[in-house]
Amino acid sequence: MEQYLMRVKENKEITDKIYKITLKLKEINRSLAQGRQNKLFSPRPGQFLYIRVSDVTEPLLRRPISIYDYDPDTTQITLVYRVQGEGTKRLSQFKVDDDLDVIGPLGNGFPYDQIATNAHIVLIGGGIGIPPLYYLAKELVERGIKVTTLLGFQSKKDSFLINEFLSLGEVRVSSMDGSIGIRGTVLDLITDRDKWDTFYTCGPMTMMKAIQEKWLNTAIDGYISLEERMGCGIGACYGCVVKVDKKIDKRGYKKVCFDGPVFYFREVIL
Amino acid sequence: MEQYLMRVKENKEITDKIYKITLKLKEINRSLAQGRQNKLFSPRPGQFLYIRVSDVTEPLLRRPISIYDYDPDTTQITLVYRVQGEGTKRLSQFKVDDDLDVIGPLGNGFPYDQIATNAHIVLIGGGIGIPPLYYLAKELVERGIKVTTLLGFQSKKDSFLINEFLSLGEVRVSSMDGSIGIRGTVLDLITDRDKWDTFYTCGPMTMMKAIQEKWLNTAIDGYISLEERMGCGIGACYGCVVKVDKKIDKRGYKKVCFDGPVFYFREVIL
Amino acid sequence: MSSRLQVKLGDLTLKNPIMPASGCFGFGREYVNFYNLSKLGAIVVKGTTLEERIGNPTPRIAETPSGMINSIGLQNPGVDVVIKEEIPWLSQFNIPIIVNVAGTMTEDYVEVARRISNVSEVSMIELNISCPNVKCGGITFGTDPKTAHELTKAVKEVSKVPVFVKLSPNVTDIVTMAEAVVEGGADGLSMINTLIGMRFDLKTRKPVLANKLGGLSGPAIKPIALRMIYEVYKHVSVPIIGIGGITSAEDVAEFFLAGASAVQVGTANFVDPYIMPKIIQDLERVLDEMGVNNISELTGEGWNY
Amino acid sequence: MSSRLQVKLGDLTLKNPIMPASGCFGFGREYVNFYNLSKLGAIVVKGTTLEERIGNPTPRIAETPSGMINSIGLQNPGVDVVIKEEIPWLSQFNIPIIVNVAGTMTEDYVEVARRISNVSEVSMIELNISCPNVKCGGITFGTDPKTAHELTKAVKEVSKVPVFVKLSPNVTDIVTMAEAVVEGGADGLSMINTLIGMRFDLKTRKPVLANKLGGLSGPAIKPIALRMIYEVYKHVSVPIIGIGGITSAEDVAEFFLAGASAVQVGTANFVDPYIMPKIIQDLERVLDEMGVNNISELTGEGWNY
Ligand SMILES: Cc1cc2nc3c(=O)[nH]c(=O)nc-3n(C[C@H](O)[C@H](O)[C@H](O)COP(=O)(O)OP(=O)(O)OC[C@H]3O[C@@H](n4cnc5c(N)ncnc54)[C@H](O)[C@@H]3O)c2cc1C
Ligand SMILES: Cc1cc2nc3c(=O)[nH]c(=O)nc-3n(C[C@H](O)[C@H](O)[C@H](O)COP(=O)(O)OP(=O)(O)OC[C@H]3O[C@@H](n4cnc5c(N)ncnc54)[C@H](O)[C@@H]3O)c2cc1C
Ligand SMILES: Cc1cc2nc3c(=O)[nH]c(=O)nc-3n(C[C@H](O)[C@H](O)[C@H](O)COP(=O)(O)O)c2cc1C
Ligand SMILES: Cc1cc2nc3c(=O)[nH]c(=O)nc-3n(C[C@H](O)[C@H](O)[C@H](O)COP(=O)(O)O)c2cc1C
Ligand code: FES
Ligand code: FES
Repeated sequence: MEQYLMRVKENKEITDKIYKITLKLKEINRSLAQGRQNKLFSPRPGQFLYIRVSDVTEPLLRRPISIYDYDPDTTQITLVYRVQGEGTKRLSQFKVDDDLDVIGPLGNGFPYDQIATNAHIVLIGGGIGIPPLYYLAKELVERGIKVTTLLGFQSKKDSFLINEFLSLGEVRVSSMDGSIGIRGTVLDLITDRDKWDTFYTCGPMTMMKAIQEKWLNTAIDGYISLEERMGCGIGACYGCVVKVDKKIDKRGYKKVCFDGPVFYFREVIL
Repeated sequence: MEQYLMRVKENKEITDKIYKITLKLKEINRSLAQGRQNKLFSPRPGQFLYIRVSDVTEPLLRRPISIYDYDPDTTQITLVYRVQGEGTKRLSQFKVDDDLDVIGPLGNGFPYDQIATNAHIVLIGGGIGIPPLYYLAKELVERGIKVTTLLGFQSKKDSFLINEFLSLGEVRVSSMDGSIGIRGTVLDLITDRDKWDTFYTCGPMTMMKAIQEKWLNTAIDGYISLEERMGCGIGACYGCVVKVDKKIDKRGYKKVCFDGPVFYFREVIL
Repeated sequence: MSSRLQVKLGDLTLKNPIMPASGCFGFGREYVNFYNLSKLGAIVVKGTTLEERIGNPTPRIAETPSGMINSIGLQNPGVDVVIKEEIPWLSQFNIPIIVNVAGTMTEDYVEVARRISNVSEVSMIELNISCPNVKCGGITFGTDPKTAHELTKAVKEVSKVPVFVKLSPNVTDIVTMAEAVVEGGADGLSMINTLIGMRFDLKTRKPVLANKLGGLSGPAIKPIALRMIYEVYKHVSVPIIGIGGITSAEDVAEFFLAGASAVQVGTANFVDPYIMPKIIQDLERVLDEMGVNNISELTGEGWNY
Repeated sequence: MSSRLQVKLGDLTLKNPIMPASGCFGFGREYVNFYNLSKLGAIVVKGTTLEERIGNPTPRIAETPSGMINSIGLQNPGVDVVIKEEIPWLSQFNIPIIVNVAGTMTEDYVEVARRISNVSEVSMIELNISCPNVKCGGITFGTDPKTAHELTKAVKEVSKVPVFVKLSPNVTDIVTMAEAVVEGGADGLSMINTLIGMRFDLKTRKPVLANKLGGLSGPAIKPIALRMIYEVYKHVSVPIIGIGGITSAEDVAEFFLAGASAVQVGTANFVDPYIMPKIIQDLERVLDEMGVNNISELTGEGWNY
């Protein structure tokens, strides 16, 4: 974790209100990190950047955005985000060659080191929860692990990243209005024949709740990536806690920004 | 007075911290001025624009900047401003083809319709008070009126616009450290042989006070352009008042934004 | 405008809930250069005192993060000039005229109220008991429930029109203040006036404002205004006019959820002279997005969950 | 750092006047990733209670114009864990450790103070009597001068270290509050804690915070903090730690002019994790520009004109 200046290489709308921004590591914030080693920038899938979108006090807080892709050779990092309110609107206004002040990479990321190479993994993404799964899928496939991806959208016009996931394995798509894929939610994409070892999911709370419930009393393992409103983004303010099973953590809560955003799916109380 | 969007045509530093910005009238704020005539944009020397430098609430208030020049043929308006604090810093960051939200032209402007064509006028400008005098000088010279300009700076490196005024008549320059022109204030540029009919001045309060005092009990006429911290900029909030001689205005105050910024020099209590 | 925006403040019906905050719109004359004031739900004029006031020395204004402080000091031409010159001019717009009444002693408040409420074009009095910018003769109308109660009662006795009391946020217990003036007969509340703040100039080392202290307004105070309205709403049954940092139709909806039945827009007029007609226009969209028929359905809804 | 930044808080000497505001810096562990905490003038830890607190439900944070509201609810591991795990770790930085003490009743405040002030590494107690985010057992320490006075007295009786009382700005009369705790024996004041505010979510129509109300912090409250410090400075002779929306060395100078002898930086840490070392660095320049030798010369200077 460090504060970096990143140079904007590209920032464009890829579908209605969804933007893709590519950043190149420019420099560590050195003025005050003097004498310290230039920390290696090596983000893991599931981690996020905490981005300053304004150089004045409004909007005041940084915005957390997950890492969509990272290329260590070029030190280029790509994020995919939806314009939601003022903060993401301002992010969308950054132009090529502008500099962005980011803290990161933050959070724990998806655990996947222990996944056997013959395992079959399912990634389940809903809407703007989809992007972080891409970097994970790439890393898994690189290790020769088989990946199936379930993507849920509101409708065809909101769909994005389908081709990117298709290049990595099987993809199933659903939409609420049936304009793309089958009509329904991502849960309707799961059949009785599916035999997955581990799932990773990120998306709307209702979706993740349903998945947790569905698989709670089965043998499957899985991880859930959560969102919560943040203050500090690094674990200092206790702003972003999530309830966890007291049997697992005696305090009964963990911090999304620091202990998460990825949690073992049996651990969190959604 | 209207709210306009203006397109930035140029915005560059002409000397240390002093910027020149050229704006082209793009459109009247029409969305809500529907059905009303497109008001003629015809600024007079001494008027100012009230500029929004941020599209968020910080900094909140607009910034008043005087009109340096105006070309009715191209509807291009030029301002010269010094980067002082956050607001003018943001103004300096606007790039060519950005749009600026301005209200204007505001204020009364310098009165000069009554000036006889054989009159001899002196313009006295100090530091960042100099720019509005240029548009006035141009208008006077166009009418065949003779203009002498006295310009005061801190030092050579802070000097600007000297050549522009030189093309319009006699120019005398002073600086506090003597690095350009004579050492001293603009007052030291005035000699006993000078016979002027009317003066116009804009600059630091101390300078204008000294001028007022010097000529109060003489036959000369003159006008002073004042600055005051503004809220509304249009006369509604009573934020920017200046004390005036009760013999001239029974209320004992006038508004810089609306009744000014230019005042008859015997009228105001500085 | 469709009737979706229509609201009621007691017996007074407004075609929409948007009006200027006192002191931020003069007597309306300047904003006529931008739009027709008849678009507004009502007009609220500058704080009016018995005699003319010349106000405080300058600087009277300083900026703060997402806000500003002012120490105008109630500069106004006095009630008789307002009655003679301003009210007749304003009446052309055919919208309710609300006069913000200020003073230093009960007697002058009462006298202004008597004179102004006799003017047939005046629909309502807004009693400004906060006056952070003028020396209030030692009497703390704005922060003491008892004196606020008595002042309200005295004004109500002479007023021919409804009296809304404008509360100061500079108090420990806003609910007690609200209850006190409602018991005194207030027909409604205007909330909130400015918070007391200040800034220093590093060059002069002095307070920026000549008056030293000033009233903090603008978006910065919005969360405080919302909280106070929310708290008071549960304890009184009179309508509340919400005020404090409103800059958008979304803000207006928030104030309604907190408990407002109408709102005033102050500082935002300085940033965008068209802000009020823009908000009126945008409100329809916000109501659509929220699935609401009439805006007044939102009043106090924030309590229902 | 040169001694130009050295300040005194009673008998305690700080090498510079910059420290974190309680609750905005955890126990410092996270910020060690960015810089060496020994650069700071002091460290102030999260509000510590007798027992562990799990805090309020989420959302606990919402944004407001140039500010934020929080309802963390004093989540902390309890005084014994703080003594066992956090203080020893913090002592490595060789800077004064100030423990923010919170509670619900006099008894638990006193007990926390007793335990914590017995720890030799602790230099000072900051008594948090404001707690807008937790139910305070019906006792309004933060807004009632009498109970605040008594609480201060009770804590002073057991404390082996100086006690600074952190005042709540949610009061009508901050001077009376300040005088009450100083009479109770407070060695200094920390001003200000958060203002109470709220936001609503237009989609759910509910307050954004699960706790409904939250504490407003950040630049938005700066003018209010400055005003309160300025007012109190003239009435007390104990040192004041200034808090509220500080984001720059210029802000620090303003707080000194108002009457502060040191400052705390809260919310700004979230925006820029390096903000405190940056401010320490910038202060030298600001002092040069102001022509001041030692920063403490500025304390209360705003009154001298
Ligand atoms: C760990 C993490 C990873 C995320 N990754 C992505 C991503 O890859 N792509 C993407 O588009 N979005 C992502 N989000 C959501 C994104 O942070 C919000 O959409 C964004 O902060 C909204 O800011 P805004 O100003 O545009 O919206 P506003 O609604 O105006 O925001 C107002 C306030 O609420 C907060 N807020 C609003 N929505 C959320 C949310 N869902 N989670 C947390 N805080 C919120 C904002 O940070 C801000 O403080 C992520 C959130 C988290 C916590
Ligand atoms: C009628 C008028 C015409 C002006 N014309 C010019 C011009 O042509 N060129 C130019 O460089 N400057 C001009 N100024 C001054 C210019 O408005 C200020 O320098 C500018 O507002 C400073 O803003 P800031 O945010 O950079 O500085 P800050 O010091 O950060 O401003 C803080 C606040 O103080 C106000 N303020 C600061 N200085 C002044 C000032 N001198 N007058 C009024 N308000 C002030 C700002 O508007 C803002 O609200 C003019 C001022 C007035 C009133
Ligand atoms: C310049 C200025 C002058 C004001 N004058 C008055 C006044 O005369 N009477 C009054 O009751 N309130 C006055 N106020 C307070 C406003 O009416 C309003 O309560 C406050 O500004 C908060 O709203 P806002 O944040 O939308 O500005 C004034 C505010 C400003 C900024
Ligand atoms: C997330 C958060 C948690 C806080 N927790 C505490 C606390 O435990 N004890 C306390 O006295 N103040 C607490 N505060 C208040 C701050 O210490 C400080 O008084 C306030 O935030 C104003 O300063 P700022 O504007 O610099 O943030 C907290 C503030 C925030 C934002
Ligand atoms: S955002 Fe501060 S602890 Fe997570
Ligand atoms: S700035 Fe409002 S009256 Fe001049």
